[in-house]
Amino acid sequence: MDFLKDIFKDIIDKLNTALIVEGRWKMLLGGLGNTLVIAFFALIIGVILGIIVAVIKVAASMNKKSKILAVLDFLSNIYINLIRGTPVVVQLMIMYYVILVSTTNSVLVAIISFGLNSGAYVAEIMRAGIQAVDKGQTEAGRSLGLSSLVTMKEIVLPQAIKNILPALANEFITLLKETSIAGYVAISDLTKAGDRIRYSTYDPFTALLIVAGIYLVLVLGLARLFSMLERRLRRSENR
Amino acid sequence: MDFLKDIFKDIIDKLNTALIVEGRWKMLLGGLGNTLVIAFFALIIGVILGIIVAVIKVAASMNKKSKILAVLDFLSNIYINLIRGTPVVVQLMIMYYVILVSTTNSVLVAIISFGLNSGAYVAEIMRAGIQAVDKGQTEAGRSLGLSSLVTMKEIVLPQAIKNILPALANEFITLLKETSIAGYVAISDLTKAGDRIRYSTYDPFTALLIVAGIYLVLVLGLARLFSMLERRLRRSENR
Amino acid sequence: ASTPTVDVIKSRGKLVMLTNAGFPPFEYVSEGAVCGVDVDIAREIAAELGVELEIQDMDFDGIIGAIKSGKGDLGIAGMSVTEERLKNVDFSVNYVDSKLVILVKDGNTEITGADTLSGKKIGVQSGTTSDVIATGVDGAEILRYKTFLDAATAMKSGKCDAVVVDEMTANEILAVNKDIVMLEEVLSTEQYAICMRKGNESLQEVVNTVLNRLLAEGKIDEYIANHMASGE
Amino acid sequence: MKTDNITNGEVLIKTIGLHKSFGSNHVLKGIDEEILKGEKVVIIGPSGSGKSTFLRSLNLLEEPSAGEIWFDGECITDRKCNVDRVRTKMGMVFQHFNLFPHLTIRRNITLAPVKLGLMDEEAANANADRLLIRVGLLEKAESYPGQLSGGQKQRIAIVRSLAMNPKVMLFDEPTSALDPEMVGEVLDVMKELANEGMTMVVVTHEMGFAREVGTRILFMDEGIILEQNTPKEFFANPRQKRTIEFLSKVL
Amino acid sequence: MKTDNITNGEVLIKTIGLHKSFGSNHVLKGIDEEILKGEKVVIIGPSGSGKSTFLRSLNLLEEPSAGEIWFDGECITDRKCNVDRVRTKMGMVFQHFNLFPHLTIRRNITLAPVKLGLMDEEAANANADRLLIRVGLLEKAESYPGQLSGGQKQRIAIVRSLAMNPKVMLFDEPTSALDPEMVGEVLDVMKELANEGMTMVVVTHEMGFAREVGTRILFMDEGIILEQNTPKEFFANPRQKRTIEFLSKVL
Ligand SMILES: Nc1ncnc2c1ncn2[C@@H]1O[C@H](COP(=O)(O)OP(=O)(O)OP(=O)(O)O)[C@@H](O)[C@H]1O
Ligand SMILES: Nc1ncnc2c1ncn2[C@@H]1O[C@H](COP(=O)(O)OP(=O)(O)OP(=O)(O)O)[C@@H](O)[C@H]1O
Ligand SMILES: [Mg+2]
Ligand SMILES: [Mg+2]
Repeated sequence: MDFLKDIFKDIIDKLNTALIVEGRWKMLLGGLGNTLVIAFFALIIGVILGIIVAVIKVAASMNKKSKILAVLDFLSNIYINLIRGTPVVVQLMIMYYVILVSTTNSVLVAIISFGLNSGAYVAEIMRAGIQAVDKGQTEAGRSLGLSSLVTMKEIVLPQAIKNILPALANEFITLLKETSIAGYVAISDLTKAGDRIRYSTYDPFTALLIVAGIYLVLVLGLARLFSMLERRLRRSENR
Repeated sequence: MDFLKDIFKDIIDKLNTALIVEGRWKMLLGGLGNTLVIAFFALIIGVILGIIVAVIKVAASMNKKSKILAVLDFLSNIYINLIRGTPVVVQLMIMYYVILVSTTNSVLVAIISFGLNSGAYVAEIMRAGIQAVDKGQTEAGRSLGLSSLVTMKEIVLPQAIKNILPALANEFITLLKETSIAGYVAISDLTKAGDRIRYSTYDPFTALLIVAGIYLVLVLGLARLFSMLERRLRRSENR
Repeated sequence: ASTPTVDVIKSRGKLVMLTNAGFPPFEYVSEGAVCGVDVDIAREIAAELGVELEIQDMDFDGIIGAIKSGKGDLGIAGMSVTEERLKNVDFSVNYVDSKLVILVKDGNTEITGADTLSGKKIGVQSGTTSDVIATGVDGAEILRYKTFLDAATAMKSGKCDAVVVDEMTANEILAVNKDIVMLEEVLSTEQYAICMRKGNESLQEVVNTVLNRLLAEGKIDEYIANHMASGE
Repeated sequence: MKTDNITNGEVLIKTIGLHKSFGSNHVLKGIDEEILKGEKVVIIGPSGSGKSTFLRSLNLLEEPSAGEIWFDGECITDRKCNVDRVRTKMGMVFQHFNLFPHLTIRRNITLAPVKLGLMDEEAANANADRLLIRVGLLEKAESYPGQLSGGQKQRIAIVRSLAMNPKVMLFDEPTSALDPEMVGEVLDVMKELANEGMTMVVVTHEMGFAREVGTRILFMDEGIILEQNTPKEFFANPRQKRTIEFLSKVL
Repeated sequence: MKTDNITNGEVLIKTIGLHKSFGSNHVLKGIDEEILKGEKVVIIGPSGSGKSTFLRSLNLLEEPSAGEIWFDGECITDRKCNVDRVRTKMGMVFQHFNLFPHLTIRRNITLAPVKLGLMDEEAANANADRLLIRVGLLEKAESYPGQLSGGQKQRIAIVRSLAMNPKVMLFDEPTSALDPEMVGEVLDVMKELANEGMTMVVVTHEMGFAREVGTRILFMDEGIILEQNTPKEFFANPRQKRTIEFLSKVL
């Protein structure tokens, strides 16, 4: 019993040092806020960019004669390859030290960098979503005399977007975890806050486990929330 | 013309400083070596772990009565959730400062950490691969009197593994990029080598672009190689 | 980015300080905020300019790059003046004298001084003068951490054999880690100064004025004493 | 009644030297064919012989590799021809219905007329109601395709095409994806349509329908029209060896 | 010939109060049925009536929710019964063939006998050759399933089951996934099998086959066997309203 009491006291002590002393929990809270802000706005940029790129790519593959589409498709490919071909941490540093060199708002740099990164992945998700819509849908639309643009907008995209909602939810969770490297460039995100607690307590165990725990609750909680929403959406579809 | 010459000279100068002076290219080479070693061995750990976990999960879902399988399935779920619920950089730090605290070989720590991380993702890939094999295959096997184990081994797994080879190739590429955060725990990988060039030349532009270029060539080269191999494999299947 | 001259800073209303908050007593985190000797100095400079102080906490090895590109006005991070750095940024007058020392685990009999480091694993903070000095040790393996505190933590569990670090930070580490000892030998002596973008003379003048005043008033020693005390 | 419809004699569709290749796969090998107004042409033939490809070429869902297609006096394979406009006059019914799952039945029917500006919302709705009544599915107007049986879906697909007032209806195995008990209800709608004088081109395996409704049978084999005749003659006296072989298998 | 096979009178399969639910969907609602050695039982009925579920219950691919199944004098729904052993004696042929795509035809046939230790590799190969000759596909022995036509695949699937020397063969719509021209070749193999005296239970929409080969027709509707009779009687004098309705649609 005494043995257990000791362990218990030790844990309380460590938690107290890591969280309460010097109001360290405030750092965590601030870091968490930055993490969420970056992931959320990056997702928005990513989705907008992703849909644009996906539509360009699908349009270009259907209409091989248009020169403008060919050029846009070429640029899209460069963008996708650059993003998917390099680690996100390298992208972040390039954005911070080279491209957005005169921007002093680091959080903004992170949002743009992660948003650009996400866009390339969302584009592929969206493209797969468009291509997963049965070819018969396009054929039915076209054989009714609808143009390819109207068919895309009225028939294909609505089905594609509904199909990829789960993948987008997943992308948000991925982003949330990926922003953990924002500390590389002067951003006080959740991971960085954990680092600071680690530095000032010399107790990596407690600090790291608290941070991991917060991410875990966040990620699993969001995953559950999203899958609940998805189920409700599917049920309300009444078909 | 002089203008162009100046730019050209400037570029040569910068490259010279970043690569040749003080034999800095050797750092990059060493870093690249570590990056490849970590990604490669992590993939091996990940694939082995992933297949084991996937088979446990599929077996448990088919045989709901076995207690042992239920326990193994429960443990598998904890493992998968812990890994997927936390950022890889946090996992790496926990592995370095907490779990494998007495291991002095940092590269080994990274291999184990990234391998454990990869295992959770490979498990999901593998599980999807198993489930993508038509249920009729299992039914045909079982209705011939084969046990579920023999059916899995002789009929389902061979088809599943062949199907997920492209996904495994992709996982290797993902790992390659993900190891770019190994510098967090004092490992001299490719990104860290770039960092050292960056802060010893005070020229972020050149250093970062060289590193990004190396990753790009590596990733796109491997992607092309893998898709070539895949095509050849498919053709040699003569069916 | 345009050079952050005094006029620019004044019109913007804030002074951006770049630092790495893992270097007590000069900069560390307390009560959720970055504080330390360097922060106190920066406050004085900001007061002199009549602007607010904003602190950005980043990896030490990125500070000079960020100053060069205008991400911040002043790099105040217990930064030693070296010839390499002088080629890329301007420095203020020196405000602290420092020494590089060696930390080892209590009971380590193999490492007794600089000449015994060969073939050992040396932990340093990435991009510091410790990094430069350790890299010069023949046959040693250098582990470059994000902060000295990471290096010390790693040494405690045996991941490296020695840590090369500034003396005052070493003392802070010793204060909370009973199983670490400092060797007597001094590897080098250096001076800390504040870095800023090249050619930013107006800012350099203000910084120097403040530093000289603080030095004359003995304020800097006072700051150091304060923060050493609070570290315990 | 049948004879009424074909005595018209006016050519509605005409193909001249129609070829189609997919890569190195030469699927249509020169088809010269005329389809008159009011005809009910039934196309049969073994799997892979090019029946679907021929049908889909007629409304340019497949772009011919060579040859010309004329529709209603216009060369629709001409570059300058507006394909979208031509297609509004050619209804197409697919084996797998291809209803739009995210839209109600009503919207499935009215989408094209409204988006193309042929009718306003109100007129399109009235027209949809009229057609739905005709196939006995008015009460499904606000349902989604997922709530219908296969036979109901296919009847809606026919209605969707009819809503455009087409001059010809193309059917590609309209009953092959249906459970046997639902085949009848779809064939009934098609028969009614035939009796009303609609020009129809039907790819099907339903020999009963071919015999009863068709005015002409085309037998396709390996990318050409190997043999054609009136249903009566065709089934009684097939001339080609391949035709006889095929009929012996399916009858 | 037919009569030869059914005068035997020995019960091979017997179901007692067989029920099956999928969640809240009550699919089989109490089926009591005896199948004698040598019988060729043909099961027909509307889509969703439970034909497949009944057939799949017989070899326990679906676990019954209630009731008993006896096979060859053994209660196979008993917990202690070794299902794998029982299944070796019941061949099953699926609508979609379910050949193993990664194995050669020969290996498809020999895998189970060899893995189960019923024959050595050599004997299994000889047996496979004999069966392949019988269905005229010996030259495909080293091919992969992907290189075969649908009709060929289904014939191989039958051979694969026969290689186990089963006492009964279960067929679930064996020709529904085939192009019409390939239906014949599969039915021919099944007829031959029937003539040799094999006990067969066949779910099919092929009324011709039912009439010609079946010794008894079961009509399933909504989870029960609504009506049964000899083919002659069944098609000539259906008694139930539902049966008449169904037959009017499919004949
Ligand atoms: N989009 C396509 N790309 C490549 N090949 C195609 C395409 N569509 C059809 N083919 C090929 O063209 C040939 C004829 O196909 P088609 O669908 O016209 O035959 P069919 O007579 O309609 O057969 P079925 O009765 O099976 O529908 C086949 O060999 C087919 O593989
Ligand atoms: N694995 C399953 N899970 C849930 N429901 C099922 C499953 N298999 C069949 N059902 C349901 O059981 C009912 C009967 O299905 P079954 O396949 O036995 O019908 P069937 O008579 O064979 O029809 P068909 O002619 O279409 O093959 C259907 O309502 C079907 O949806
Ligand atoms: Mg076709
Ligand atoms: Mg069935």
